[in-house]
Amino acid sequence: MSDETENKEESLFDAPPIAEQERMCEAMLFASAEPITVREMEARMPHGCDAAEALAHLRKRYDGRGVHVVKVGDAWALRTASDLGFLMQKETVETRKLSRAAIETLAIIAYHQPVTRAEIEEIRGVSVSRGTVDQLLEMEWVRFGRRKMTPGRPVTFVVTQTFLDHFGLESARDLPGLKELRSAGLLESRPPPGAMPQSPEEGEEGEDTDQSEMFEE
Amino acid sequence: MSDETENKEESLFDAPPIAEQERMCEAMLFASAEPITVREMEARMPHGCDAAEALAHLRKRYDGRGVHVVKVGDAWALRTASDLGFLMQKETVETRKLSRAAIETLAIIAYHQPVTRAEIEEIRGVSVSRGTVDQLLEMEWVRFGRRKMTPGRPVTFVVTQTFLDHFGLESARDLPGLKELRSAGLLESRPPPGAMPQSPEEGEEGEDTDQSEMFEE
Amino acid sequence: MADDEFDDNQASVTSVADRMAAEALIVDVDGFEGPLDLLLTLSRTQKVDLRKISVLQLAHQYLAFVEKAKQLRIELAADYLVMAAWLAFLKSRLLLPPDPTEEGPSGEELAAHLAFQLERLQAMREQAARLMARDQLGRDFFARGIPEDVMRVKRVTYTASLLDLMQGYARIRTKDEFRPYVMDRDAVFTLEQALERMRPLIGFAATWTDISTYLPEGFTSDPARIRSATASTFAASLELVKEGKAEIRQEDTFAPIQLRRKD
Repeated sequence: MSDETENKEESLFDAPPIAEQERMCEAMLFASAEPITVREMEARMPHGCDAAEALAHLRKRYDGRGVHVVKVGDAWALRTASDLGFLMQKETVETRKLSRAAIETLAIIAYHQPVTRAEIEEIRGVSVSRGTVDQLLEMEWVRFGRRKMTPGRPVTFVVTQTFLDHFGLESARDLPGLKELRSAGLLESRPPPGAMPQSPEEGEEGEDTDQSEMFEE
Repeated sequence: MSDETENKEESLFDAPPIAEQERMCEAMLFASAEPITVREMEARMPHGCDAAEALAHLRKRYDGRGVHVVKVGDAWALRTASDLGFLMQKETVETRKLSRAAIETLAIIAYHQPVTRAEIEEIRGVSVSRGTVDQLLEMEWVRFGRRKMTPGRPVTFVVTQTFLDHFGLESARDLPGLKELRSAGLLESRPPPGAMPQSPEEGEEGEDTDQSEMFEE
Repeated sequence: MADDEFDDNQASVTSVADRMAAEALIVDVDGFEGPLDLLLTLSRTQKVDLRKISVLQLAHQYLAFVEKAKQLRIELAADYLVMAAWLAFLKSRLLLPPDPTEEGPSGEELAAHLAFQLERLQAMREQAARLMARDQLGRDFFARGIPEDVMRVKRVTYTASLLDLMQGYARIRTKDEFRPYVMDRDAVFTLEQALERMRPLIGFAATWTDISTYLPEGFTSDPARIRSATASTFAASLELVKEGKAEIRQEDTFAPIQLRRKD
């Protein structure tokens, strides 16, 4: 510990060596069932620690092991390797069966987010029943996004970190087939021919986050 | 059990290599909700595995790490290293449900910000106790906004970024309006047909964004 | 050919298998998630890429389906019928030579949009299936089984969910909508008050008396108070009539309303 201290004379308490920081991140991730953000980890660690770097080391260390370091949105978690799922029958939790409507609605929210109820209905060609969205909200797989800057300012839905965690996705950009769908134009919201184009309200420019922006960060 | 000893070499499927067995033990110890015995591990692992040996390897691997393989009675478990206990402090927090008065006050601030104490009282129909607002201020869910340009120049309250983070909102405007609450089934009772939503208060012009206007339907 | 199974010409339904497939569709009408879903299912019989689908043929199949459902006296939901009407319109546009004077999108544009909608729905459906086929938390991979959120309580924090917040707000606002003006109570003369006032008075009303004379003191000058007292006095009068204690009459529209004791 002492060898690191020399060159940083200003700080009274230097950050612990990176190997030690790695141990800390490891312990925190092990202790929690939920993903933890880098910010939260650093808030708990001694002053001056770099959790992101420690995590990068840790992730490498767990490469190929029975447990993996995974990124979930802007948080991190430990999860068992999925090829070992067969050992965990005892731990398997019976998840609530989702209806076909709920699954489709979920996929539409994930791929088209932020998306309004009206847009979901337009894509599915049927009205979205109240219970469907409620169920997804209750499971914390979707949440409210920002309002669309279109007439009526409808609320939008986006997927959550819990959703990403559940499906082992690092971010919504990692959804399978996203690029293909986009290049095929299937993620566009195309008004029916002859319909009045729904122009965003004036004076709100810059506030509207459209889908592509959402995935870019 | 008996055939295992007799025809070990004849076995069609050999036990996986010890490194693989180690991975398996690691995953089981990680995911299990309680300590597991060697026997239980072997019962879950492929035929011919030696959990005791795999554990010995695993134990060595975790030597000096942030997490240890420990023996609990005659079972095994993973535990965070005791010198890192200080990192778990943040999780030693008791959370309680906010009182109804506080939730209602908070809701009014969120939906009507910037809003004065008198306005909150008018909407709730009861006086707001000092403790309620203090609590919300202390939680950093609300803060003082700009003074109202009305007689007495009363202070106003607005919600904070901490509030938005907690509720997973990008802005207070993304809160669903009454009509949307109703269609989401969050309102039990329906108003008589033709009932008008309350109109936003007047008096403040200029660049001040009047929150209530967002919720007009 | 599978394409023909919904042909208007019933004779073209050849094999038993085809007929069964057709009937399965009909019987299964409850299983469809709306007209677009039904169209997507019908489109599979064309066995081509959705981009190359014949919308005309599809419209034809859909209309035949609706026709058959009618024959079997299956009630179709309104949106199925709306779609049928739209497809019939589309069909005519596609079949007739375009009228240059006519406004609006061409049949081809409408058809292309429908094909786009079908393709998009199909794509989302495939993605949904791919999503659900992914390794899932709690099924294929697992979180920590013994989270250590341990020990001594250091600090009490208060929390609330978004649902609490929204329901709290809803509670206040609905209450609000039902009881419009609490603070105006002093200008209100309630039905109960009016009844209480009139019960003893009615015994003396042997002759027809204008009900406005029953307005209480202090409710005869301010318009808001007059309005409230008049309404409650009138309601109380009706109540007394209902109880058989009084009779009520009005000579003409907007004429004074009169009350007298019933013996």
